[in-house]
Amino acid sequence: MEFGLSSDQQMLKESVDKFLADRASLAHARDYAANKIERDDALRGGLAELGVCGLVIDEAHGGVGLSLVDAALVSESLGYAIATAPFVASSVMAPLALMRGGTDALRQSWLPKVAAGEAVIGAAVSELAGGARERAAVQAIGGKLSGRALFAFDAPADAYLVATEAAHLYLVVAGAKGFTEVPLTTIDKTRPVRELVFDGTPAEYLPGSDDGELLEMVLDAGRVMLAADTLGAAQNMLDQAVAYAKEREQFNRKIGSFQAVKHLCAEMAAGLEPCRAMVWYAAFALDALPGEAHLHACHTKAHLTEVGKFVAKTATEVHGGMGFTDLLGLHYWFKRIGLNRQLLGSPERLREEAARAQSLVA
Amino acid sequence: MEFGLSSDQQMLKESVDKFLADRASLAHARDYAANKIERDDALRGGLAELGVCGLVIDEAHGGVGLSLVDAALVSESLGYAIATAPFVASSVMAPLALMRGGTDALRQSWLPKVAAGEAVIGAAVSELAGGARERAAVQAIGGKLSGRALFAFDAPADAYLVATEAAHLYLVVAGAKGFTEVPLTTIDKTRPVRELVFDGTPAEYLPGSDDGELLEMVLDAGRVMLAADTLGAAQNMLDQAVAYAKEREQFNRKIGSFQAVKHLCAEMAAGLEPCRAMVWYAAFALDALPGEAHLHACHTKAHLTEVGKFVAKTATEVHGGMGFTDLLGLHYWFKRIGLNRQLLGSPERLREEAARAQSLVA
Amino acid sequence: MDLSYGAEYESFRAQVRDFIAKHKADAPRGGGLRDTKTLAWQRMLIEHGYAARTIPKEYGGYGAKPDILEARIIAEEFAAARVSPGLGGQGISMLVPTLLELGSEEQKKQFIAPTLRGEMVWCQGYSEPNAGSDLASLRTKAVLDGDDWVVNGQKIWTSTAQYADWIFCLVRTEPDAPKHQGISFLLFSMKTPGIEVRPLVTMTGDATFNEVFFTDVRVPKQQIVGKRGEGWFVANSILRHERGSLGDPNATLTRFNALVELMKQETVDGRRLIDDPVLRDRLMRIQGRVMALRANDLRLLSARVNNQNALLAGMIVKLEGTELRHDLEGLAIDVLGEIGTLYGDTPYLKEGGSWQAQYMFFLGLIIGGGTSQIQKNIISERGLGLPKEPKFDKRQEA
Amino acid sequence: MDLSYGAEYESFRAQVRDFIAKHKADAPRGGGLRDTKTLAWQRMLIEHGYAARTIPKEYGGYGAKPDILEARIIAEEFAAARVSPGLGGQGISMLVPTLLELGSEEQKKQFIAPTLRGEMVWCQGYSEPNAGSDLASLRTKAVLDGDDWVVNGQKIWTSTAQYADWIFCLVRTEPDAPKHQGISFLLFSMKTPGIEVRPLVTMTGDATFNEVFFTDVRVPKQQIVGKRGEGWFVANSILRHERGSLGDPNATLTRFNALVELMKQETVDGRRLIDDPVLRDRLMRIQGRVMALRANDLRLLSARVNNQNALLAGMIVKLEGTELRHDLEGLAIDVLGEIGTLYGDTPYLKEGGSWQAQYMFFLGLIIGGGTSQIQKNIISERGLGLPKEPKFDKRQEA
Repeated sequence: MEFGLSSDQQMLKESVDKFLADRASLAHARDYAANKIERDDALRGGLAELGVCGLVIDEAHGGVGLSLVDAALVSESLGYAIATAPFVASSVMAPLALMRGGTDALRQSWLPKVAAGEAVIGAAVSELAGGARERAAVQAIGGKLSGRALFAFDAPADAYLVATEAAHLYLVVAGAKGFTEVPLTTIDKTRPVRELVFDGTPAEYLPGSDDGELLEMVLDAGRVMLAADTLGAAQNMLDQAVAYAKEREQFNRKIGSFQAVKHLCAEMAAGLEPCRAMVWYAAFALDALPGEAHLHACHTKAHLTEVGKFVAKTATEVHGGMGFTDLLGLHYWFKRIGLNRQLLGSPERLREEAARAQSLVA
Repeated sequence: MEFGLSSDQQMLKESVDKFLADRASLAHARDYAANKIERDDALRGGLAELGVCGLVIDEAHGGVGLSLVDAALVSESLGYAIATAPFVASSVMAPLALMRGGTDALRQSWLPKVAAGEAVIGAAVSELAGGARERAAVQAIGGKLSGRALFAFDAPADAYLVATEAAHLYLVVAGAKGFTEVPLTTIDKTRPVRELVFDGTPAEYLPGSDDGELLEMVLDAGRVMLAADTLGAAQNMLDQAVAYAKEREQFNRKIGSFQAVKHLCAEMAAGLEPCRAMVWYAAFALDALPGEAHLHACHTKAHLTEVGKFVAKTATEVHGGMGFTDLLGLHYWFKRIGLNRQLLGSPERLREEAARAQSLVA
Repeated sequence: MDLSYGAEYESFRAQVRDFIAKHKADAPRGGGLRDTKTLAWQRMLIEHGYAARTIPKEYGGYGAKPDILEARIIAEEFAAARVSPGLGGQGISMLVPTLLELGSEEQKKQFIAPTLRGEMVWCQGYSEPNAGSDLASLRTKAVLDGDDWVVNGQKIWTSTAQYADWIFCLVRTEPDAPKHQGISFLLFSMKTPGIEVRPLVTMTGDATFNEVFFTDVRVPKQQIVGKRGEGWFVANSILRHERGSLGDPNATLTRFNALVELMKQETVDGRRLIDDPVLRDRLMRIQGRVMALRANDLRLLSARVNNQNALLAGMIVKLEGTELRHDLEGLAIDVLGEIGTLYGDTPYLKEGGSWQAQYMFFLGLIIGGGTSQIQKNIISERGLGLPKEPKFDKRQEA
Repeated sequence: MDLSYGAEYESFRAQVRDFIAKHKADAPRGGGLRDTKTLAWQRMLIEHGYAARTIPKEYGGYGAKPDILEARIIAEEFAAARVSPGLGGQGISMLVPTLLELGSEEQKKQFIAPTLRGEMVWCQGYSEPNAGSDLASLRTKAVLDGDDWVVNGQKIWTSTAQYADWIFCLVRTEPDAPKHQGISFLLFSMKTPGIEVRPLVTMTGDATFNEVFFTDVRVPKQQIVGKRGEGWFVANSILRHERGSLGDPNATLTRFNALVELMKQETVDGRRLIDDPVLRDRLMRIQGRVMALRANDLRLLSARVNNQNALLAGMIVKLEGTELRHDLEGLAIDVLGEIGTLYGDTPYLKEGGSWQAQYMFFLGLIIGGGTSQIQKNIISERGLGLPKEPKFDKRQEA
């Protein structure tokens, strides 16, 4: 019986955290946000060396073959560091889709490159995960895609995993015929998203996505990874708030000695701490408890989203006016949590999905 | 321009408050709760002398002919004092129904008695206001009623205003043929409720209730009165919490000097204070702004219900363990707010009704 | 991650199941603390190691090595079979561990075995009307007079005082010492002259608790645990024990499942409550919180088994767990509408009024055992390392 | 209850409408503070009594008696017609009332008229990086050197500093006095040598605010309002003025109506957002809160008109109003889903990204002008009469 991190997992997390502390500073995120870096090859390269890019990819395809719990730990670290590197789509969702539903040819041509940090695969699945906005939809006719997909993330990418209206998955290569990418600017400048426009675009079908189950699994994995990202980002905001409260003085006292500030910090910790185990469980369920996986993925993303929103606001408040400025950069975490909230399904939608998974919706 | 209490209204409120402070003590409520008093004729008699029982009844029928704003002020006072006297149904809903939709004969036989405190009229309208539970429903066939109505309040009464499935209103006299009353015990021992069972029971039809509008108006008036009752009860709990926080010492300090306690009190006040004006506005709208009345009644009841719940819990917490005991009797107010929450429509239902009133429901 | 208990433990689980299947007819169903059947069942449980499992044999226990998973399996299996897991109460859960740690050999010999067997029932005399969150400011005093302590004062929140044979009680013995250092921990019989027990009715309408009044109660001076003035330290060694259990997410899950059933069965205007999207969303929000605390509980169990640190995860259980349970019960009331307000012996009442009773009781638990405000102080100071509020002397305040 | 303003006021309203209809072509639409059109419009408004209405004529105002309903009518009509109501800013709204109350006759003559006409633009130098909620602990110091104050230090949150001609500024002049008594209120030109203005970017991405640095800035010694050491008192007479306007429920209503329209127009999976019962319930909750604060606002207006006391009703506006507005903007983001995260110049952006901008800006307002925590202190102490926290000296803390 072990529901906690193994020593290998501890080591993995520490090495990733250490790397990110060195290489993914706030200053780095600022440069990235200011478009001084177009695509963060250096950071991704370093992560690839640590095995992060191919974390869940099997060893036969150049990966490390670790579990989704390990992936969740890494995702948490990336959120903590507001890292400007692709992960959720490129290193989890797309590899899972290819490993479980792709062709041998697809796997061999993409997975080793992803694992090596030489290629990035984005995900364009928003319409299936959170509902279609702005009449976006993608159809496949005779193996060619037409239509639009919004909020493809882990962009810019070398290829995109695309979900069609029929819940089938395709892989589209950047630069393919009739394929246009339109950058979308969101609050979160650490992770670019794009609109993809298809006009008779050639695409590779993932035959394992035939029955919709693969899509659900891939979406659920993405949700748990985003939940972990929010966990990390929120933990960082809490840590910053606590550190600030220990330093900052007002009225001749450290503000952390005021009950009001103490209680805000305690409420954040009390909300956030169970989220850690919840993310572990949901990630573990994806690997080992298929009957529970979907329910836990939906609830974990929804719950983390709500707690994350509370922490983002409260940690900002604890910082007073400084929290509202760009000086400390706290808002980078605030906005990362804000984007995570909406990606792959809003909390309301995921709770409804959780109810449906339990046959509670007529 | 005057959106506040006139000096007449101030005087009315003060005289009712003073009377209730003398005659409707907590000890009195305890006796009533322990069934030491079956029907509180003495308290009602005193209120009748003050004009409370006939407050909105026109002078031609022995009443005072005041507005629903005045009635809301009185309802607030009754809630503040957890008074064990009928009011919302007997002195507001039923008189409004009779004045606006009854026959002359009905008005003459009932209104003067109600105004004099000699008769009480309950209301059995829950199925139309909050939805039918336990398959309760009342049908009228050939002027006779059959079926069941739950949660008739201002019981025990000499007559009941009954709403049928068709949204028509009838008056049924206690003791009529085929009419049975079954006491229902709720958390709130200050205001008895009953189930009414009809079996071919003779009843007087209120012809003005033909089109359902009268019922809506009567329900809205009841909702605003219950909101006012919650306002009063919550205000009392806040007052008690503040007084306790000024007296009680822990850790060598008045607990009211701890920021945590101060902020709980401030949050209660901040939530509750705007409710006062909201209740005034909703009551005023019932009299003077028919186009807005329904919307405001629904929202006011829903909003007061939510704020009331918060105050009830928080004021109890400020009292620590004492709040949980029967010693201070704080729970009488807690439970009064609890019953108000569910009567004449839950907050969710009333918000949906508010949306419908604005054509926001497809 | 490995959620299985492993083959060895599963064989232990099979033993427990086997025992239950064979003996469940002997288990009491309800009934008083003193019933012959209850006491016999308790003895049988101890004998087989399903109660008092880790208490040394010499003191009347079973003498097994502490094993968290075995304890969990026993609890799970008795709960699943709905068979009484034996006696609980403050004597067994709080006093016995204290005596084992801090009692004299004589005290261990005298008190532990009869307590375990249910022959000696205890109540706890800690809280006082003026010492709630600030327990250390208690005023009940004991003065040495010859060979006796003479106790005067009042306790409150004393559950089972009306049935108890004995009380373990905090009293102030050194009035001039700083407040935490002037307290002693006494044991005495509830039959001692000068003790009056009055039931304390709460908002639920029940008298689960009592007030206990002491007037010149004489206690032999050796009936003290630890030294004079060490009572605060003795008591705290137990309190640390108590807090974790309030807000247990497994009990909350049971209630959650009952709420789901309720919403499937009950209707309004002929429509099932579960079919209302707004109420369903509230239900699902609660479920997310239950799942988070269940996972947290699993983490705590694992941390204990593997001797890992999960400090914050443990500290937040009471705060989050009691609030969640209160909210859950409140949702049940809300979905029932007016039916949710029914209470006591009345038509249409659902599940004996337990939704209202638990709604109120858990408000009591939010307050009791350290209010949410006190919990937040503890989390922020011990969990997050924020500075304490500066202390005041009362004299400075004026 | 009487919500009408009465015949006399309605005729005043007709005059205002008439003026607007006749002159609206002259009103500036956007444009800078210094535009000829802006300044001409300001002069015309003062001349007709629609700006600087109650300021005495001798100081360049219109000289009318204060009348709350007239003021409200002017505000309502200019807002309804979407016509500029003239210049605002901290000079007109904060400094002018202060000078009228506490300035010397020379100061009134020198500063008020050009400020009203928009010829002299002011910024406010109060907050400092280390003096936020605890404003009185400010450190910017001014030392008398001959006939000048020499100012050194730093201010923050100085809006319009980049445009301002002058600053009104709190500085510490008596370093040895208790902290509230060592502050003075100075006026000086922003063109004085030694002043550096740096834009302060906030989380919204805009630089609405600035930091201002003073290095040996020389200020003639008569440019002080009130006496040396009275600056805290002078500043507080203004701050009381400022707080009420944050969280104005009428502006919130406008945003609410826009949100309803948004939910009617936007769709997900082809279904209108307003048709989602859970989102609709959230919308209606917000509406209930808007209605409560609107009624509260009406009560405050009436209380001012009729000279009645509505202390608490006024104190809670900032706290409740800014939280409500933040929640409202947050709901708009949520109903839009991923579209709600768009920001800046990008496809599919709704209403210029104002939902996100306002969501963040109102988080800033929850913090600014006294955080919610400070507001709660004020409400509990001044509104409810709870005791203040005991004060500490820093020396005692160790």
